[in-house]
Amino acid sequence: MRKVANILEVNSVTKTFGGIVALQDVSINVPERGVVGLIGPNGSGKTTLFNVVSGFYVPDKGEVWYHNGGNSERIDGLNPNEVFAKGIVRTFQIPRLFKSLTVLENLLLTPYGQKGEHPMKAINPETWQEEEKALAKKAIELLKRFGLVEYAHVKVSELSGAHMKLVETIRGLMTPARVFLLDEPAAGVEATAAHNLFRLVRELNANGYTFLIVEHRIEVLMQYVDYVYVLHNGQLLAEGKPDEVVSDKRVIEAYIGDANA
Amino acid sequence: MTQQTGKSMFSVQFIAAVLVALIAGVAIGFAASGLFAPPQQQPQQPAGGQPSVSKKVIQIGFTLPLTGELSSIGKIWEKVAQMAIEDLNKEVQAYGFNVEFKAVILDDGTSVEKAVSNVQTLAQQGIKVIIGPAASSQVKAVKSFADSNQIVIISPSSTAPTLAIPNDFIFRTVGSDAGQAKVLAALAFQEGARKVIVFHRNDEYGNAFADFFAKEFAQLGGKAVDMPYQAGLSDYAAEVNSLASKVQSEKADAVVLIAFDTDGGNILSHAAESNVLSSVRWFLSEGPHGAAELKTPAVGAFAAKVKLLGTRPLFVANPLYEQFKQNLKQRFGVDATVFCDNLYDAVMLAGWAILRAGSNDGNAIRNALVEVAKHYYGVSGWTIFDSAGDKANQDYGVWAIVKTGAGYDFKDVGVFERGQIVFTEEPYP
Amino acid sequence: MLPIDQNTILNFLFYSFFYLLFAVPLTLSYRTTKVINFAHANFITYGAYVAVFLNGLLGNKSLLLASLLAFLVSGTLAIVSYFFVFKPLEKRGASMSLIMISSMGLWIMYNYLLYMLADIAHFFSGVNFVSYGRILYTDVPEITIGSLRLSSGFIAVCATAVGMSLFFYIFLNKTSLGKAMRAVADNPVLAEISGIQRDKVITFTWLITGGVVGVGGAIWTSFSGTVTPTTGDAMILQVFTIAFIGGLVSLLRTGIGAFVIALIENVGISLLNAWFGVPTSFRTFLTFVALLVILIAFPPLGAAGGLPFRYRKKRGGAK
Amino acid sequence: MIDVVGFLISWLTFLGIYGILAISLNFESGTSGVTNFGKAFFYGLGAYIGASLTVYLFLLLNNIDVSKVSPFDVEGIVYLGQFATKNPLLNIGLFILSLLLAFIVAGIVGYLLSYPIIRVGPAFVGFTLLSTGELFRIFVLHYKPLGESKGIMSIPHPFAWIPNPTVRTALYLAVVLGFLALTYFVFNRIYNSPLGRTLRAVRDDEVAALCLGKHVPKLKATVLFIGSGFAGIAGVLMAFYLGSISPTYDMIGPPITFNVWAMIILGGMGNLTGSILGAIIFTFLDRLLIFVTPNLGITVFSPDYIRGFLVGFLIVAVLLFRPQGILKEGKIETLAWKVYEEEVKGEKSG
Repeated sequence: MRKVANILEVNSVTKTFGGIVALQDVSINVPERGVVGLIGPNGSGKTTLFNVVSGFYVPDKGEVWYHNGGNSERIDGLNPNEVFAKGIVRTFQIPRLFKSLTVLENLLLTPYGQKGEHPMKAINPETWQEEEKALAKKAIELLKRFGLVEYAHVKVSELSGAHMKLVETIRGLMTPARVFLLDEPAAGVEATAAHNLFRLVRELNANGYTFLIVEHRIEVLMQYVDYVYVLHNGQLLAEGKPDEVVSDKRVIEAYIGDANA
Repeated sequence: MTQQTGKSMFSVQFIAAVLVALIAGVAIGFAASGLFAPPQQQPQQPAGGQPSVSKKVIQIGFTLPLTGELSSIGKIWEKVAQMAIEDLNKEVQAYGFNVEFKAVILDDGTSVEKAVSNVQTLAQQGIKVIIGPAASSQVKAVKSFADSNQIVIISPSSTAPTLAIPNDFIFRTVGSDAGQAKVLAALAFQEGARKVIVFHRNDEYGNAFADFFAKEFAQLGGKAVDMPYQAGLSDYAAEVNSLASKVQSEKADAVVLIAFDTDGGNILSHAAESNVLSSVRWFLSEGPHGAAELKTPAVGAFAAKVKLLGTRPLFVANPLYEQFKQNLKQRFGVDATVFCDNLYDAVMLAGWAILRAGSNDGNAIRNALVEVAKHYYGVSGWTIFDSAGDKANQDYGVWAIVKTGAGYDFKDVGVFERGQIVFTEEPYP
Repeated sequence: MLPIDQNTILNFLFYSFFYLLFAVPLTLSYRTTKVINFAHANFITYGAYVAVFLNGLLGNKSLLLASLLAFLVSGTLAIVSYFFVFKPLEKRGASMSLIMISSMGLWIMYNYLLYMLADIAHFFSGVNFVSYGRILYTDVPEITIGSLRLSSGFIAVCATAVGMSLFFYIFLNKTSLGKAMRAVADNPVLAEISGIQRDKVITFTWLITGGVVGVGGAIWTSFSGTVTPTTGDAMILQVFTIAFIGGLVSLLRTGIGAFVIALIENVGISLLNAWFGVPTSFRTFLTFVALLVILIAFPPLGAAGGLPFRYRKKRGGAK
Repeated sequence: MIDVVGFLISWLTFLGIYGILAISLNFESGTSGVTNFGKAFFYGLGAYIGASLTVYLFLLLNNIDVSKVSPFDVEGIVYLGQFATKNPLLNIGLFILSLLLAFIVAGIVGYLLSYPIIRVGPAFVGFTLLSTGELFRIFVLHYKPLGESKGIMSIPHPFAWIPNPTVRTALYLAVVLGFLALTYFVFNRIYNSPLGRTLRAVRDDEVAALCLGKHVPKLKATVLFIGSGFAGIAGVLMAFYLGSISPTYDMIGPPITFNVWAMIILGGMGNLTGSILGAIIFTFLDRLLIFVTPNLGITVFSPDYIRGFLVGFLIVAVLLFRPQGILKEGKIETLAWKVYEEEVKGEKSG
């Protein structure tokens, strides 16, 4: 029995796309303040599961529960913006930052329900100046902490791949959200930058953030996660501690089978 | 392939050069135009007072539909305007006036906004009399500017009844459609039609004309079925088809077509191919008169088959009009279409009104125009205006399409006198 | 009795073939070049006016010659527009809407240029070109099957439309250039990598687009009662409507769209007129209603983007 | 000589009205990414609401029974003409009422129309709105209580009671420029606010914005509400200026939308000052050439064709010269900049 309460629970979720079964009765649990990995060969359904949790797809069967302190609520079927409002931030495999905005503006954009976003208030700056000032301070704090402050006024389109991933991850910190869904943070980034990112994840985890990470580069992921789920052809193949899973025959077979199939 | 940046560098310089040339050209033109429009107020009489060699140039503004839906009429009007200005200058100088009129012709693309900016900019060049615009919707849009800045507007073709407003600055040298609808109704009834389909453009001209016709035809005891069609399309085959099925379902014995020239010609050339529509009489308003498509063999034969007759504003047996038609054909190679005579007279009236007023004040020119029109018998007959500034008495003739040596042509075959049609000749034996 | 007679069907087919000739190349041009081109209206008008000038100035009666020249003139017009305007803009990173507005500038320029040409032709020949009657061609046969009289115009447009469809089918599926064109349309980046000279393919696309539409314009002069410099403009909204039904992506769906709109405009309006007394002047009204219904009922989410999922009202997700 | 004052008044009035349309369209399509090809629809809708309301009320308040005397027939028009100068307060009151109602109704219609275009791509959003505009225009063309094809005439000018035309048009110009300034002020404020930032994010990547908690459909609806409201105001201003409205293709149809699009693209998408610059270029050149082309003395073709040709050429030339439009999209000036200065600079120099 797990002693730590779960913050995110996926119960026997099934999802089909016109006949193709993407997910078949998959259940995973993410403990509070845990760092959980989700791996599997291509087409195993890990991205689909990710999109179900973040509100992109509605599962055909099964539920997704979010236990946030006392109250727990079902979040499957909510739209992505409502899932975000509950306090679950997601990132993308290819970072989707807002090209025409600067790094600072991308950070300032993230907080939910700002006063200045209401049309009537937007016209009168007095109503949202204070909030903007506070957010700006917090954003600059974050940029300083991660050494990005001199990029504050650089257009995001001019950043390097690694910097983009960093910005996309830390902009989540601008919100009170406690749960992060990272979609292949190490993709397309060389080893040292990948390790930096994962060290950042551990550091944030120490401050009480929970992570569910989909990753293809297992060798990097395994050093940083507490628990791993393995998906194969839309079904849960195995789960357990990183070292157990790595040595599990079925997992090796799935990956090798996949390699020379 | 030239080196990439070279190419774009070249095109930037090329475009920049063109732009500079454009702006320079405009600036020079602007300055040059200053010369062309010499100040109206100070005539160039040399101080000595002897008759100067250089004449006083007075500009008359024209805003014509040289593009857009009415461009086929507009192009012919442009030539009529040039001829009218030449004739006016000859006439005026013959009377010893040391004055030369000059036409400033602008294209308003049959659009409301362009007509307004044309009239405004012409007025701001000191021009006090403007001929045109053609469409009623355009005249309405320029009316408030014209009334408040005292610019005399003379439209040769706007026949909308909603513009018959007393003492304003809008004058129209063509009778309102109420009169012509009466004549068309009398023609149709006299030719034996009892139940007609009124197939008309769905704009102000078409709707107003159709309403008048329906009222008049009902008074005579006939029945008119209203059928509007969408104007401004590139082709009307589908509309003609609906007309054919309507004629069948209503068992009508005639079709009354109220159209301009391009859509009229299009409709008739499709109607010629339908045997349903070739078995009923056809009566037309003045719009299609003069359209080249009606002189093609196909439509000519169709006209003979259905004994096609049309009405149009005309002072029958008006020698001046015959002379005018020859002049236009001989000097500009163009056949006079509908409204050409009204435009010609509008230019004449404008010239004489300016001379009679003797000043550049809009109000004075307006009053002079009313007086001049009282005694002027021109190419379009008597030009006297009624209280609302429209042509007071307008006679109407009946035209047909007859086979001549060189194919088919338009011919005036009758006149409307004392309430009924009198044929001067039998068009379809 | 159904108010549909032989003529209605004939008109329906006429319009279907013409819309096919005008709309399918528009979809092809957008699909490959990603340019919403308003100068497409000029390709139609210039094609028609090649036939008009040939007939008016030289008394030409052969539709074949007129169509050939129309193909060359409108094709060149398309290539010139690409080479001098669309290509430089594309290369310097102009957005889709910016290139669309540049095509609007070209549309205005070509319109006034045509009016000038018509004036100059009139100056030398005395023939009025601003509104020109129907041209009777002698080199296309007229077939009468039983009571049905198929005019030469009908034969020409039917043959050309069918020919074009076959040509596109074979060309796009069988020839290497055709496949390259589809590759550039479906995945420009991949096409670039696999060595397809995008520039050559795009130039060829514009030649075909302008050419086919120009031929359509030339044949139009045998069908329409009057041809004016605004003939193309009056049709361009209909042609875009049809291309949109095809999702600006699939030539097949555009073809179907052509028949659907022609059906609504001919048969639909006469039915509504006969049964509900809807005035025929509501014809274009119907076309736009058809477009709206199609766009809302099953929105083409293909090349043109948009939110990838149906925005859901909140289901009772919360407890 | 050339009446420069008159030229400026009439040109600037058109510039003001087109400027309002350009700024609001630039905000909708430039900043927020809602490609709106139906701008003329809301412009025409506003014009018709203001004009028809005023014409009916004007006759009623002058105790003329509207069921007998329709404001669209000659007698009604003549009455409207006679009463125009009698009661200044009535004229101005109806003018203000028209502006308010036009803003609200056009705005609401814009808000509702945002629903069908949520799931459709930019090119389709444009044509859906364009088709709706054409449906409205063709409907009004057939609708008797709105004057059918006759349109609405002799709309009482708010300052009709001022006899001197120059003063009257100058005062009306002041009103129009006032609204232009208001439009610029409102959109500039929104542009430089968190809402502006969020809208630019929605334009850049709808899906990403959605995942960051932005309610994209509601934002787009708000954008269309504000943009269409101001288009309605521009419609009322034009209706009262011309004194008449006709449901013709060129008056409230697609040509108006295409002109405004040319202006914002010329001026620079996403830049409000650019929109005004685009409007200036577009309206000024056309009027300036009126002084030039008729006097060119060309006889082989109508000289005025050159004016039209040059307008088209200008659009292409400027775009080739500046493929991003003349002015670039500015940065969002909120207080964050000051905080950045204090925090980072302060630290460096401190």
